[in-house]
Amino acid sequence: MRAIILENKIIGNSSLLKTRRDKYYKMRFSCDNFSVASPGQFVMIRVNNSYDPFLRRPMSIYRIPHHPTLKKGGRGGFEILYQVVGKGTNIMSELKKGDEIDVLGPLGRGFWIPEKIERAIIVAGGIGVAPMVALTEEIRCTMQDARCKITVFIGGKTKNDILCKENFKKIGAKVHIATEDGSMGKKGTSVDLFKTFITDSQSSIFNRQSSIIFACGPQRMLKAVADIARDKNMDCQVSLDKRMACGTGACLGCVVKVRSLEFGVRNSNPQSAIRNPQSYKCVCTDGPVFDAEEINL
Amino acid sequence: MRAIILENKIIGNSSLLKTRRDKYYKMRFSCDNFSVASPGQFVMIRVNNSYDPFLRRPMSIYRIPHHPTLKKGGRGGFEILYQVVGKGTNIMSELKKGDEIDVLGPLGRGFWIPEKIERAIIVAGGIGVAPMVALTEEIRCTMQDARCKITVFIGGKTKNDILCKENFKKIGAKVHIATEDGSMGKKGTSVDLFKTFITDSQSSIFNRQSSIIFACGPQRMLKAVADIARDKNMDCQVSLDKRMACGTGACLGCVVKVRSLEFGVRNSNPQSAIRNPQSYKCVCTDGPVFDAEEINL
Amino acid sequence: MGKDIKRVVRKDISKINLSVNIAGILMKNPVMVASGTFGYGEEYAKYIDLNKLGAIVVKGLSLTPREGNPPPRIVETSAGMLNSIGLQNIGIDSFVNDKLPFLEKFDTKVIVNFFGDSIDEYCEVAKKVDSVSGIHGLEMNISCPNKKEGWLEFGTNPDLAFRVVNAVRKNTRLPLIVKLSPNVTDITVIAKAASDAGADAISLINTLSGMVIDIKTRKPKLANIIGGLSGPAIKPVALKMVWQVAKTIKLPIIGVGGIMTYEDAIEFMIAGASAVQIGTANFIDPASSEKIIDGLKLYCGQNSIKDINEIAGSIAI
Amino acid sequence: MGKDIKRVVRKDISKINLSVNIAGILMKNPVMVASGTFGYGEEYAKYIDLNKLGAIVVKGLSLTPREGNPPPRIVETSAGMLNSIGLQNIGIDSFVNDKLPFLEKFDTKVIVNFFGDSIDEYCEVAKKVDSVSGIHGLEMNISCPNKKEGWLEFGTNPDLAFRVVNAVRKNTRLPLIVKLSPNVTDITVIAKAASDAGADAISLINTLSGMVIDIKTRKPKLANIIGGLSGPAIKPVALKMVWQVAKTIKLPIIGVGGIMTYEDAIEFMIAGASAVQIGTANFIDPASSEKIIDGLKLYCGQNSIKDINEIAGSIAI
Ligand SMILES: Cc1cc2nc3c(=O)[nH]c(=O)nc-3n(C[C@H](O)[C@H](O)[C@H](O)COP(=O)(O)OP(=O)(O)OC[C@H]3O[C@@H](n4cnc5c(N)ncnc54)[C@H](O)[C@@H]3O)c2cc1C
Ligand SMILES: Cc1cc2nc3c(=O)[nH]c(=O)nc-3n(C[C@H](O)[C@H](O)[C@H](O)COP(=O)(O)OP(=O)(O)OC[C@H]3O[C@@H](n4cnc5c(N)ncnc54)[C@H](O)[C@@H]3O)c2cc1C
Ligand SMILES: Cc1cc2nc3c(=O)[nH]c(=O)nc-3n(C[C@H](O)[C@H](O)[C@H](O)COP(=O)(O)O)c2cc1C
Ligand SMILES: Cc1cc2nc3c(=O)[nH]c(=O)nc-3n(C[C@H](O)[C@H](O)[C@H](O)COP(=O)(O)O)c2cc1C
Ligand code: FES
Ligand code: FES
Repeated sequence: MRAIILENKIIGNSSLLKTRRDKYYKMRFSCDNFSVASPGQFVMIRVNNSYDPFLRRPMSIYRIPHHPTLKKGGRGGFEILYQVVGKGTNIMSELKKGDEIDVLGPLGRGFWIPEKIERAIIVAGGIGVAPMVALTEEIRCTMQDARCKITVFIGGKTKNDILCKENFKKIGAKVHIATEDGSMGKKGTSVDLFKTFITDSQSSIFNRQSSIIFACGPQRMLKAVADIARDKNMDCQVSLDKRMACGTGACLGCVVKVRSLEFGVRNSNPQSAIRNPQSYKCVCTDGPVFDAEEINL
Repeated sequence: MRAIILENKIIGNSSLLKTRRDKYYKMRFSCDNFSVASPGQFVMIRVNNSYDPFLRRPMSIYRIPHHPTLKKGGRGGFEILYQVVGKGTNIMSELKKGDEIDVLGPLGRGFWIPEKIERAIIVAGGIGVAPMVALTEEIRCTMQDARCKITVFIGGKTKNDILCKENFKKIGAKVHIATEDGSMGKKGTSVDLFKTFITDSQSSIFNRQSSIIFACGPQRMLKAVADIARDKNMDCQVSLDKRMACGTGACLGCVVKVRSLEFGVRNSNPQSAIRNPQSYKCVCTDGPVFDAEEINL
Repeated sequence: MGKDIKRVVRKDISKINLSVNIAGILMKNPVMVASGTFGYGEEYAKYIDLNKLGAIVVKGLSLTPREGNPPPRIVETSAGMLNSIGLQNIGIDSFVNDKLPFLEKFDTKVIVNFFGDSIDEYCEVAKKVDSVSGIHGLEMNISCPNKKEGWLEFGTNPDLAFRVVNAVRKNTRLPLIVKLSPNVTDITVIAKAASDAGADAISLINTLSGMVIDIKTRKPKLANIIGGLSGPAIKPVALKMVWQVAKTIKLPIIGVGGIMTYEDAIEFMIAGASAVQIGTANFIDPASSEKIIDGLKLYCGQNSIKDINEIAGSIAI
Repeated sequence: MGKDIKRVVRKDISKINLSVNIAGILMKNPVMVASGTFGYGEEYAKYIDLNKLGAIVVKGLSLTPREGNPPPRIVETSAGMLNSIGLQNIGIDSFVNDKLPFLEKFDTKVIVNFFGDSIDEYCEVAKKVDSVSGIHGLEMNISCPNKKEGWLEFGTNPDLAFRVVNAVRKNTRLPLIVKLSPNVTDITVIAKAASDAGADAISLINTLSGMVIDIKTRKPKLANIIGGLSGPAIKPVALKMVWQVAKTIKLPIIGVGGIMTYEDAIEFMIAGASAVQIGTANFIDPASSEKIIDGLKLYCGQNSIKDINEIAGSIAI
């Protein structure tokens, strides 16, 4: 699918850095037939026509214009948020407004928002915030009546790595921040914040049964969050980040081990539970979002 | 060697074409320590940092600012003229003013201008004009006293493929043009023009002994020109175009067969004759310019 | 390309014969999708009209389901990728019951790629599908180690290759394609063994053995340490092997390895392939195979070729 | 990289030992330039300080000059190139007389890569240089076909490999490196044969066999039809073979194949190489080897490695 770049700009404070590496960018696309996508889904981007880099790069959808009243023949679009970490993202950072690139998507299964949820807890590490803004917007959209409370924990190395703070605030979420060097918010990680929050507030402030945790970030962070969730017997959805080749379930390259059956598949998306009876699931089609109980983190 | 692009623009009429392919571009560089190069020499350009395309692209030096009085620490520079034919040149055509690229050169042995020459005949096909402008300028520079006459024959498919006409005229050369479709000048090739010229004017107009032919273009054209030169017993230098990997004589990839010895090496650059006693010569270091008698076209 | 196509008169193109007959499998064009790169077909049904394909070779199947290797299973390399999927598959029975019905809805040939740990397992799979309707051919992947006889790969030893192909031959009436491993000293020897053993066609190449190391952790980037290299990086190797084998044996050859464009496909056909398989290219562009089919037509039109079969083996040397 | 280097305190870097001893050849660092990609040294003297290199392996030499193959001899491929130079060289005598004096001016090791069409020719070359001062080691290229015994390649047959290496061993006291061809079913078998025959070190890999066709003319793009594939495309294959051989034999291993950056070089060392050779990278950037040497230092500094020899074979599996 051809997508036209409408905007590609540095975000956050990291513009102080000398090299492009580790900078964060926001890229906005206009794209035929791209009007329906759900939070947590992703696209696979072909950064140029060369065979080096060779594979497409998976990128979460950061924002989808919420069902704009598309005129007939009108174009959809979406935004991504990315960090320059290697060859592919470096090339992306050089793209300019008006350039065309090849995008495959939306792909995968995103977050699913259970009915009657009173509180959504969002834990994000680093660039893991990318899919969380769309998720928060979606929760606000669908849960307006329920007055669902949204609490967001963002962690990053330094204050330069804390993204989207304002987006969350605008939506009306309560935002807590932690940085490893203490340059913004608490010194520590988003997991630390989350843990404190859960521990402090467990009996008094909220009802665990009607709460849900959504997490995205490094594998180790996801594991820590999932462990706490299990301990507190709370629902938890995690968005995984695996190397991918096809993004369509064809190559079986992106698999994650399914938790052995005795653990059960509590609250899992029922579809997914039936679809793949094997001991590996594809992150690209069965995920990237999984019930934390479903998989081996 | 890092070179900064000062200009990269379409030249000629080919801008009417829809695709970039087959368009002609001029690229101007600023580059440390690039102040001495001779006509017929070339550079090897690394079009980007990717491994696809992999090899450097050889490009003749089209113009060298003539020994500008460089200030201490000043920068030299040069220009190339190129046709978009494939992957590498296509990427080059997308480069912008201010971009930096990696250039190796000047490389190879260019044309050598014998003393006491009264007439220089230049035959160029297609993009083969590229090194000829610098050559003509050099002849004008070094031969001013001798009032050397310069006659240029340019050929191309259509009028869109006739380049540098004005450059040659400005230098005071007489320019004859041929196109295969007859859209400019005579219908035919530059070889046709050249042949007619030689045949018509052989006894009356000029002295073959004090004339020299310089040719650059497709292999078949060079062979035709060389055959005529041999027939008329005239000196002829040709600039060859071979696939190259290193450009420095290391890989032995760009070789051309040396003519068997009985033909002798008439008027050849003496250096080259000694340097490589084998039956192949490297186009990148022994050439790209050879005495037509030296090699097997 | 769009522009080029227009230069060739449309009605000329429609007259060009693209159909090929590979060992009795009549395909509407010589473009197949390669095993392991197209799932069981449904994964790509949304991106490409399966009816357009010459054939679909499904992910390699074994007698019983296989779990495959632990992740990470893939890593990008220069102009290619390594995979160590480890032949994860749902087993031949699930394929026939759950996946084949979907594929039968399309007007394309279905070829079952399969493998085993022993000659017996190969034969069992072949027997199972011999009379299943909707399966038009078999492709034996002989790059697997023989568990019984010391893990020696079937595909790297001519005797073993002969024995396993011969045994399967006796157990199936379906067209039998044998797919060769490139990790051998002389591929023509293996091709000859397969041919002598009764193969109807040869497909080559499977992936080259390779490895990548993470210099931060000093661990291989694949959990399995070693993986199979595919993509444009291996194209020159595949092309050379196709040419060598085409000179040596009489069977139709299916060229695989790094084909990304129709130009690549034409190279393989000129070298001696009667058909081609598109593998890793599907990941880069799900519409690759369709574009390649269009490109083949274009090439034929521009070169006044009335029948694509004229190209196979037309190398000028 | 420049920036990264600064992060590591300069004086730390200067204490790091980069020198390696490969089969008695004491090199100031493990970075050599590969045969056939660096001419006889003088071709690159203008672009790089030869004194910085661990060793220079010169273009493969034979007893008498060789003309090599007709052109075209090279063609670009995805992330690589094919060459069919055909071992054009000036012959061992001209090398010693005309080229060696230049190389002797530099403080680097000179390794003579050589080959022959017969065991006798290999031995003759070895004998000729055995006592020539200024030559610090020999690298036998055994990827050549044996003219006498039916053009079978020395490097693809363990018996032949053993015989030719053993014969050369008896004719030289110089450190003897044997360079292996990757076009074999099991490289460890050949490596073992070379080791048993008295090799002091093994370098691998030479180029993979490959081919490219021009679809306009239907001719191969190389006059010789087949050529050798080099460059990043083959890196995963080379790395895997280095790892395999390092597990199998005790000799020091020199890794070659697609090394473009210091990260690539480190991968080879982790896999088991004690030194590396930079080949095609020289064409892309004449300063590659120098940059790789700087990068090795950087890596050691950043990872608190005091001696580069600690890295060799440090793979974590
Ligand atoms: C479902 C999903 C969603 C993602 N969403 C985002 C996002 O919104 N923003 C963002 O900045 N990043 C996201 N990532 C990570 C992103 O894909 C990688 O950072 C990116 O591929 C790195 O490419 P590179 O060429 O710059 O790095 P290189 O290191 O040069 O890449 C080499 C290879 O490794 C793969 N790779 C490298 N890092 C990762 C990684 N972390 N995850 C998966 N593959 C990787 C590349 O795709 C490529 O194949 C997501 C990953 C997945 C799987
Ligand atoms: C000494 C010399 C001077 C040259 N000067 C000029 C010049 O001034 N202007 C100009 O437009 N062109 C010039 N050429 C030709 C130019 O190098 C090629 O057009 C260019 O390399 C094509 O690259 P590509 O990636 O666009 O084409 P592709 O076809 O994609 O290139 C594939 C490979 O083939 C090689 N190749 C393709 N065509 C040629 C060719 N004609 N000659 C040599 N190698 C080729 C490329 O370098 C590359 O390695 C010169 C060639 C040589 C040898
Ligand atoms: C992810 C992946 C999985 C594969 N699985 C199989 C398989 O199950 N059976 C098989 O015969 N070949 C398998 N192959 C090999 C391909 O079919 C093909 O032979 C190889 O990738 C070379 O072609 P390519 O470069 O076009 O991909 C697989 C390749 C890839 C990349
Ligand atoms: C143009 C060229 C010429 C070569 N000539 C020789 C040679 O004479 N002897 C030899 O042993 N290897 C030769 N090689 C192989 C290289 O030394 C090296 O083993 C191979 O190219 C793989 O390394 P690379 O990918 O870093 O180039 C040559 C390679 C190239 C590209
Ligand atoms: S990336 Fe191919 S199956 Fe998930
Ligand atoms: S290009 Fe390497 S020797 Fe000429």
